[in-house]
Amino acid sequence: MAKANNVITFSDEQAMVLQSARDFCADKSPVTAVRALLPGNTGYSDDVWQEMVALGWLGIALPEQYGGSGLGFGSVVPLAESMGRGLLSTPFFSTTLAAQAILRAGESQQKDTWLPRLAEGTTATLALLDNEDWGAPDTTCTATVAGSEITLQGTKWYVPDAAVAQLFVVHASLDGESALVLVERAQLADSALQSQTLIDETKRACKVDFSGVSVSADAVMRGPLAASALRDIHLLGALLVAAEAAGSAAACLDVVVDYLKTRKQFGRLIGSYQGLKHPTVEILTAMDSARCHVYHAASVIGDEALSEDAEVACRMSKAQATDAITFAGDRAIQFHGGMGFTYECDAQLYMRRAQWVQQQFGDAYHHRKRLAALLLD
Amino acid sequence: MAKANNVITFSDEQAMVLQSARDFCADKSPVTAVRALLPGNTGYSDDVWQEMVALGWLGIALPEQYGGSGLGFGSVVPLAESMGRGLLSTPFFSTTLAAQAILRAGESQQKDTWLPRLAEGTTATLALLDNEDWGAPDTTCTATVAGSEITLQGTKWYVPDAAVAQLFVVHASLDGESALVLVERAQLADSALQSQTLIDETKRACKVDFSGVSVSADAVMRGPLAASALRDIHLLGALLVAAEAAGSAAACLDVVVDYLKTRKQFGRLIGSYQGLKHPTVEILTAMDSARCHVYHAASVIGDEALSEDAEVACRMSKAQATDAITFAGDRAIQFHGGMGFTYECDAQLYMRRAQWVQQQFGDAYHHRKRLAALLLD
Amino acid sequence: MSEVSEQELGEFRAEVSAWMKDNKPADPGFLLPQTFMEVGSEQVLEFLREWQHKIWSAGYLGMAWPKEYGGQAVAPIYQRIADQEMKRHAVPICFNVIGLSWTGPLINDIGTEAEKQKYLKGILNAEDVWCQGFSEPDHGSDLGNAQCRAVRDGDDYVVNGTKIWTTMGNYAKYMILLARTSTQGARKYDGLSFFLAPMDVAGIDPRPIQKMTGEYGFCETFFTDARIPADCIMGEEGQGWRIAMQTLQYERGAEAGAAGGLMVVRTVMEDLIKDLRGLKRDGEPLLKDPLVRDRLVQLLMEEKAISLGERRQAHSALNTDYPFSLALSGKLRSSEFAREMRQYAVALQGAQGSLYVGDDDAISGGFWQRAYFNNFATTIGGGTSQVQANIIGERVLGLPKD
Amino acid sequence: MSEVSEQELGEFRAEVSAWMKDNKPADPGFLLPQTFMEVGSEQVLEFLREWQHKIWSAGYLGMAWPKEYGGQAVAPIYQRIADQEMKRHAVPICFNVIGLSWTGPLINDIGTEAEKQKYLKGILNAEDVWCQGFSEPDHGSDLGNAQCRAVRDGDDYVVNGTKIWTTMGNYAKYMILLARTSTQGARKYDGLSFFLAPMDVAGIDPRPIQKMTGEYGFCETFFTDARIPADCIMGEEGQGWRIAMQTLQYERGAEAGAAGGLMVVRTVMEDLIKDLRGLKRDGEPLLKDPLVRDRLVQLLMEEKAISLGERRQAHSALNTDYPFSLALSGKLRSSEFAREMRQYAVALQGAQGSLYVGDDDAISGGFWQRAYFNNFATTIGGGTSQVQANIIGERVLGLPKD
Repeated sequence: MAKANNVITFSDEQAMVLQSARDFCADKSPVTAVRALLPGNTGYSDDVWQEMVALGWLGIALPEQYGGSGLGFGSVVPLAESMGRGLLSTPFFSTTLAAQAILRAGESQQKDTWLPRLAEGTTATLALLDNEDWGAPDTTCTATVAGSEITLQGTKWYVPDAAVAQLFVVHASLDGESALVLVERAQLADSALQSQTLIDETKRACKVDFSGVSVSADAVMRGPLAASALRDIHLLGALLVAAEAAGSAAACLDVVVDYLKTRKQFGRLIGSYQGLKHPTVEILTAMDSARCHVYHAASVIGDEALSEDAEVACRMSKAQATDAITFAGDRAIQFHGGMGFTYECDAQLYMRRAQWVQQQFGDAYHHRKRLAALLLD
Repeated sequence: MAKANNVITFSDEQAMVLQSARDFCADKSPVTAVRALLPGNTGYSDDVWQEMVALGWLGIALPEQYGGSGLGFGSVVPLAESMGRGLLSTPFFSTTLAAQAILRAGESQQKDTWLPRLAEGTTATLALLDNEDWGAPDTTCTATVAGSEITLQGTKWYVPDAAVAQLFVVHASLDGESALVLVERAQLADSALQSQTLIDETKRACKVDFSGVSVSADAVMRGPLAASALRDIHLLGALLVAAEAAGSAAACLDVVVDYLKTRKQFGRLIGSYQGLKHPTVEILTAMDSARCHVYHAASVIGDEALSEDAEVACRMSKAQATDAITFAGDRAIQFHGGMGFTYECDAQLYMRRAQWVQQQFGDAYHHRKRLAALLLD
Repeated sequence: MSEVSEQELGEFRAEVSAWMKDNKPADPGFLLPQTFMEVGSEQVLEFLREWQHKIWSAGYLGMAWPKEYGGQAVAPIYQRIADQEMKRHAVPICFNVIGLSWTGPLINDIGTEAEKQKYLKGILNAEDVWCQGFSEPDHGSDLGNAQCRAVRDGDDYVVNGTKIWTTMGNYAKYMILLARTSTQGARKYDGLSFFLAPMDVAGIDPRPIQKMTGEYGFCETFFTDARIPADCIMGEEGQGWRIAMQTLQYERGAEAGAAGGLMVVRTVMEDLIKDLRGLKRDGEPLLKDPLVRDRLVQLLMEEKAISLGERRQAHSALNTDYPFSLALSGKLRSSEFAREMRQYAVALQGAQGSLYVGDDDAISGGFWQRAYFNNFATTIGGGTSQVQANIIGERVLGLPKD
Repeated sequence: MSEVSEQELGEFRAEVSAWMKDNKPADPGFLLPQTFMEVGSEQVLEFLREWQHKIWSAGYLGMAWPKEYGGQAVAPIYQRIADQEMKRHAVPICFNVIGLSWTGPLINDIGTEAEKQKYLKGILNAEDVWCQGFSEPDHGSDLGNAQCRAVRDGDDYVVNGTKIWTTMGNYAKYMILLARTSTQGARKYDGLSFFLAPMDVAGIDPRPIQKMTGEYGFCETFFTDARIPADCIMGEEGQGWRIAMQTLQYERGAEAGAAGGLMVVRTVMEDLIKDLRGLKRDGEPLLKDPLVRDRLVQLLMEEKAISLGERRQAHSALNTDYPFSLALSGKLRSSEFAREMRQYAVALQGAQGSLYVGDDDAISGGFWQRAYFNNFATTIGGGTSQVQANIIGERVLGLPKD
């Protein structure tokens, strides 16, 4: 049994970050802007991206020596929540997580080379999955040493923002152990990237074939640090998705509430019916729970390898946020009646977001299964 | 995958049995009569029992050669549903199941000896459990052969109606295989029976210590027939509890509906609130499902060893009926508000029935686990 | 019609089965619709038109309808067998549903000889696509309150207003239209009339609505001084409500007068389980996971309970408490079951569940994702699940009205 | 009061902890109540009276109250620490809750000197049991509509009417009574007055109500021409509603003015998991079963979320969307969580779950069975969960009223 270490700490500095992030996302990502980006190739506005870089958000979790502001990873959480609220998708999450991988697993030279560039807005991403299974015990992607070169073999699926990433952090098996290999975009043929059609139209991903790509030895991170970083990245990724989802669930709730307050049927505002009112309260409480877990997780994560408490917090965040948004998205469609069934109605944006959220970094059950081992054994 | 063999057959004869059972239970077991029996030792009226015997109900599933009416076990189901509806508890289920055990596992001599007596109202019961686990892979109760005698060792828990049973069919391990041993009440010291306090106050059970009881070899049923009968008894028991529970759930629904139609709060009949109306509809549909499964099971059970279709049907019946009545009982208390919290309110009778039902012959999950093996592998 | 022997029926079933096996179309390379509400492109329309024509030509559609209007005048049981075989062979749907299941039987029942001659055969052979103009944007669940106006002017009615959820409105040749010919009358229902309206007159503008799936299928149809010939009215002025209600009764299949044909692609647990068989969770087969198994069993139980409910309705002795319970709860239960099942079907796919229709790697082409999204048409359309629960609470259980 | 150092507090905590360890009563051989609403026998009452007296004598109850009335006039943080240690050591409850948490703080705040002298110490040392007379049989959730009449007659008020859910009414020396002294007035609230009423006058008949658990604890209290001295009124005639509402504010612990003490036996997942550890399912440890594990984790998550909600309320920046959401949903969430958890606790016990309080083999003496049943007091009392959901929907989300 984990001890009930139920802290939520939130500094004035974090409150300022949160407020400015909310304002920024509300300003830059109204739903009209979100919809305008849906058909595009990259799915985001480079102008907005550059503004985010200028605000220092890409370095917020990086130490000052790498051009970051050293506020710690917990400070990314309010950003993620705000982006989720505004359905603002950019390579922020991919790049932030790739930077964490390098920060946690890299040699000094790797960190010196890459972290300042990532803090300045060079885009990066993680290539983790070989198939649909987030719980797969190992990777089928291999890295083979030949002289001073290391050659990759294998295809990664669902690589987020791959089409615009300048750097790929690739999980591969090297001599039977997990390694993280740094591959630059220039090392990949255009044909190596195959765009995928995602259920959440604000998101982008590719299948990427790394077969035959060779890198020098200093592009590899391996050993216990890499294994530990790989575990942490999965947890931090789950937390960011959870924070983003909590924001999206809150926005979805607003959309539902607005409709229930204005739509009449049979002569009454439909929000007065308990059949709609009570489930809407359930959306609220599920979303509240998700945010509680997320803020708690943000409070117990440090720069070092994640503690067991932090692992519990990240997993609970993802499990709860998944349940909250899948319920919210589903009810949002239903409660909009015929309108909810149209592409024009914003409910579908959250519904699709929900379907995407639940699959990222493992679904709710994936995390609960691991929580059981942490809490019951 | 089981084929979708979704039959429900129901003969005119069965319809007559159902109607007369409903009338009988409504007449003999109004809630005042139920409550009057709660504090008693046996929990039932011997007069009513004798009337049931006179109606031939104890022989309804027994072949005519044993004094039964040969209608088959399926015809017990409408009786069980009616008894559940009236919360009419008697040793009917125990005796009926004990008779099935002998019918399915017994030698001719055992059947000739016992079945006519059971059809005439001699009470009997099954002693199955050694502990709380309905899924236990074997029994710790042993039967040891010494000369022409067989001696039992072990205590059985939760033996229904044990205080009044004249015959016990005891599941014991004999030479490493399952056997059913017939023990008469006279062979037990009074001190061997220890009354248990059940959550459903209409029910009665004892812990029974069979240690040291010796019976002659002709009181033992063993071999493949006994093993098959033991399996069938567990399934038939589950089905009877399910049928009884479906009836209790229907009665519980009536109690809820009556209250929602007459109680006012804040100037409105409370049944007009969707917050109560919609869950009450869920009670209805859950109860309807349970009854559908139960009637289907009654339609596919024969006198021979149960088919896989019959096994699926019995397990679905118990799983569904458990869910229906636990939900109905819980909501019945809640929807009665303060009144529901009193012993005087009938809601508690169903609530307690629900808690008892879910544990008999394995809970819902116990059966779903076994259904998975039947349906998915 | 005389009694049909079991043997004849068995032979007929074998014949249909063989035909379906031989004639089931090859995968056209695009995802076919699960219901007629998803016919959103010319390509799909033409494919399905050809298929329906083929089935009709083979004699497996409208079998119980009179011969002179394209039918075969045989007992409805034949059509039911043909429908079962279409389902079993998982062939494409017969898409002209408003014609086959609603308009056709209505005209057969109460239409004039002229109407029968004019419309019935075109419904069966798929030449004339029909759409429905009942719902309006501002009062979706409140049909009696329809506001679309039809004002008599010489030999025409001049129609102004808007209808919504007009499936295939943009492809249809005719519409069954419920419009208000009078604002007088004691009850709002009394001013409604029913038209068999041509869609090719000036002033009718069906605009396709994009669905949440990204696809098309429905229209919002605008009427601006559209002149519908007066002889397109069915029955008399003011009988519209009664005729509309009658129309809604035919859906239940050939026994109720519908032409038959497969209306909905089957979406059953058996197929879902097949689709999941290759997937893994934690490196092990997904179908070996205890939680997944438990949930699938719960869904199988509910699927079976719904199916058993239909059988149980045949025994009145088993339905004495709440005699209309099973009949009135069927729509709520089957649509909500489908929602849960389809939602879970997506959830179970792991990362593959984040792919969508159009991605080559999506399981069954994204069938389950689209099935989940489209299922809201059934939990919303024809009275939302919330309204259905009210109906059951009030009409079956006798609870007080809202 | 001056600032208290962390060190002082730490030392105090160690001291209380040691005292609780040394003085925690041995198992009395009967099941102790989980809340004061379950004090249903003299035996239990006397046991708890002695225990509360002992805690007070040791200086761990009413610590923030003035010294002259039995308190110690220290900072409320001391009491909070004492309460935490009582919980941690799982000692019996301080049963005189209506006195400790409601009446006492009320008298401290707005009582006269005479009232303070007369009542406060007896509340703390458990000599004077208090009960509450607010609810009435016919309008449980609608307090402002109270109909129990109190008519001035000389030096008395003559009281007629019925109160219900008067916990320990049959053992109480005093009742806080909300009664109607006037049927005039613009609002129904304006005719209510608040009394500190003696229970030993003629015409007051508290009849124990048997609960669904089979136990006692509540009464229905009948007033028949009961003469309550006029000086028992609190404040002025007509101020009853305001004072009753003020009374309901104190429950939240020592910081809000309550005397403190453990009010409820802790019923937490950690204890449940301990109780389940010996059980088996299919011959294997129950806690190794994947479904059981998954559900327990869900409950642990919800338990933690509720607890985290209290922490989150301290950061206003984290509560900007719906500022009152966490505060107003607390009762609904914790009571419904407890219901689910306790119901599951019984379900998990296998055949043992069919045993009940009084059976030696029942797990923890039937603790979870009784806990589940008694939990309905929290999902019904103080506004049912359905009413709570309305309050949240309307006051937090701004949805229209019913």
